[in-house]
Amino acid sequence: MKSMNYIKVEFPSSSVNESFARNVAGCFAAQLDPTLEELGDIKTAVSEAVTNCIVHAYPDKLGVVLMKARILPENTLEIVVKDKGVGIADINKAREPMFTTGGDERSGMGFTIMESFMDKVKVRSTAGKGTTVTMRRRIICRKQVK
Amino acid sequence: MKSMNYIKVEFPSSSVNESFARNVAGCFAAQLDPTLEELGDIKTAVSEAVTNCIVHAYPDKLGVVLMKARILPENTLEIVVKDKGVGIADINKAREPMFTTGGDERSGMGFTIMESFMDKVKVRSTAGKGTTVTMRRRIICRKQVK
Amino acid sequence: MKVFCEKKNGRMRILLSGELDHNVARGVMSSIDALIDENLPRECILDMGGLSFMDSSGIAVILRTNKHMTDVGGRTWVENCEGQALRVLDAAGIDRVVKVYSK
Amino acid sequence: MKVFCEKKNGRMRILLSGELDHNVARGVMSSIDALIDENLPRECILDMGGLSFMDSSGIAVILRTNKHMTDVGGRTWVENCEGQALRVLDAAGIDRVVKVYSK
Ligand SMILES: Nc1ncnc2c1ncn2[C@@H]1O[C@H](COP(=O)(O)OP(=O)(O)O)[C@@H](O)[C@H]1O
Ligand SMILES: Nc1ncnc2c1ncn2[C@@H]1O[C@H](COP(=O)(O)OP(=O)(O)O)[C@@H](O)[C@H]1O
Repeated sequence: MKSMNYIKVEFPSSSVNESFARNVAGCFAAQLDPTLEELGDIKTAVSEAVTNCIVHAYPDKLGVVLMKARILPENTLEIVVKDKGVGIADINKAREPMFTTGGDERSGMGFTIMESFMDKVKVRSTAGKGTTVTMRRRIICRKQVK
Repeated sequence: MKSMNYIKVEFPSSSVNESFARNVAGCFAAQLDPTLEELGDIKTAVSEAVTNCIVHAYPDKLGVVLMKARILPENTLEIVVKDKGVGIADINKAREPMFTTGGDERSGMGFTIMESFMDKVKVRSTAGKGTTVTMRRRIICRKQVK
Repeated sequence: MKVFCEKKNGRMRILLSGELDHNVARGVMSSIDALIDENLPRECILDMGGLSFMDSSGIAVILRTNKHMTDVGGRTWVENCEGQALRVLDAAGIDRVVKVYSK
Repeated sequence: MKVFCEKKNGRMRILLSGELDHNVARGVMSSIDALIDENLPRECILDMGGLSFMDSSGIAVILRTNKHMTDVGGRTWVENCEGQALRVLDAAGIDRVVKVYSK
């Protein structure tokens, strides 16, 4: 039996790492043989989650962002994005479309996009302690023509 | 002043992660605006170092591989590849061209290639405890036409 | 990320190319703000045909451009959006605020 | 990683395309071994024009193919190697054992 693969990635909350993080997620997802559309969906969701750490979790300083990914049964990818930043006081409110504390530089659509691009999005947060976003997406198994 | 960027990446020693690891190193190196040739050199050196963990450090089991990378002054990239595997008894011998304990599936040219593609390669190892390979490469600053 | 601009008869076409994320969004916004203030166009088209990636930061760019154009008495819409960027706009339902024409 | 084969008058051309690393090297080696045993060619050309990446695992593939061809009384060389893969062969000095013709 093939043992299930995983990665753990740590990086500081600088904006330049937004593209790094989504590309790493894409490189890891590649082993599930996703379509370009599936790959795009995963990179988009990761970009949203990581940008939230950079913009909201650590507003005035650099903090540490942890991204974990693993392969679950049934060709499912799980991605966890975790910070030790300010946390979210009201998660239900935060997940509402258009809700943002980021002013007019943010749209408030981050969680909405994560939800519509992934099969499952779980948010856990403690004010002052940090936030963990766990996302899952099943990749359709295609017949391999090789 | 821009603070110096870094990443830490952990993954199991399965062969499928060879391409993952070199692509992650490539994604991280991208911020130094390397040429395609420089990028190829970095990915090659990482491929060699990570393959050594997979083939030699953990010959009969899956172990953990840790890859760290950071940006040093003067546009220099440092990459550290670390395992907690069997270790190397005689490092000087191991670094000789054509020396391999891997049979005819390996060429014994891994360290030679790391050395010729990177500016600096340092190997530290303790038999039974593991091996750490530290590599540095300065990326030539090009005039940015943007 | 690159921002180009074509002007013709009070219509301004802003061509965005590359990856539009939070890291570059502020720069894109201020480029667009400057172009609007300079040219005071009646119509501003955000041409997204050259984007290889866009996340919700692109939505903020669209909304802000729309607001700025409304302030100067003009109109904004999005053209040539496709693939991943179009899926982001669809998921956000931006069409209710700013018209989106795909390729 | 793909391995194709063209045969003509005792000459066999093996076309390698994709990324040649340790993960795929064993499969490539056994494909080539099988092709040599089946066709017993006088000349075996490893055509590396289609490789987008190669590390020292590719050197092991070349050396092993060369040994196998010597065993069956034939010759081996490398053709169309370029870019990153060529730099790997140059760094290893493989030319002293197997001739390398670049693009
Ligand atoms: N990692 C986080 N840490 C702290 N607050 C967060 C985090 N992620 C999201 N939030 C809060 O939730 C709100 C909504 O997030 P989101 O839907 O992604 O939209 P946006 O990022 O555009 O504001 C944010 O404005 C912020 O207040
Ligand atoms: N991470 C490692 N752990 C244990 N042994 C190693 C490690 N890296 C290299 N070695 C030893 O050094 C030798 C030479 O390595 P290298 O030059 O990379 O060539 P190759 O991988 O083709 O054998 C290996 O055959 C192995 O015995």
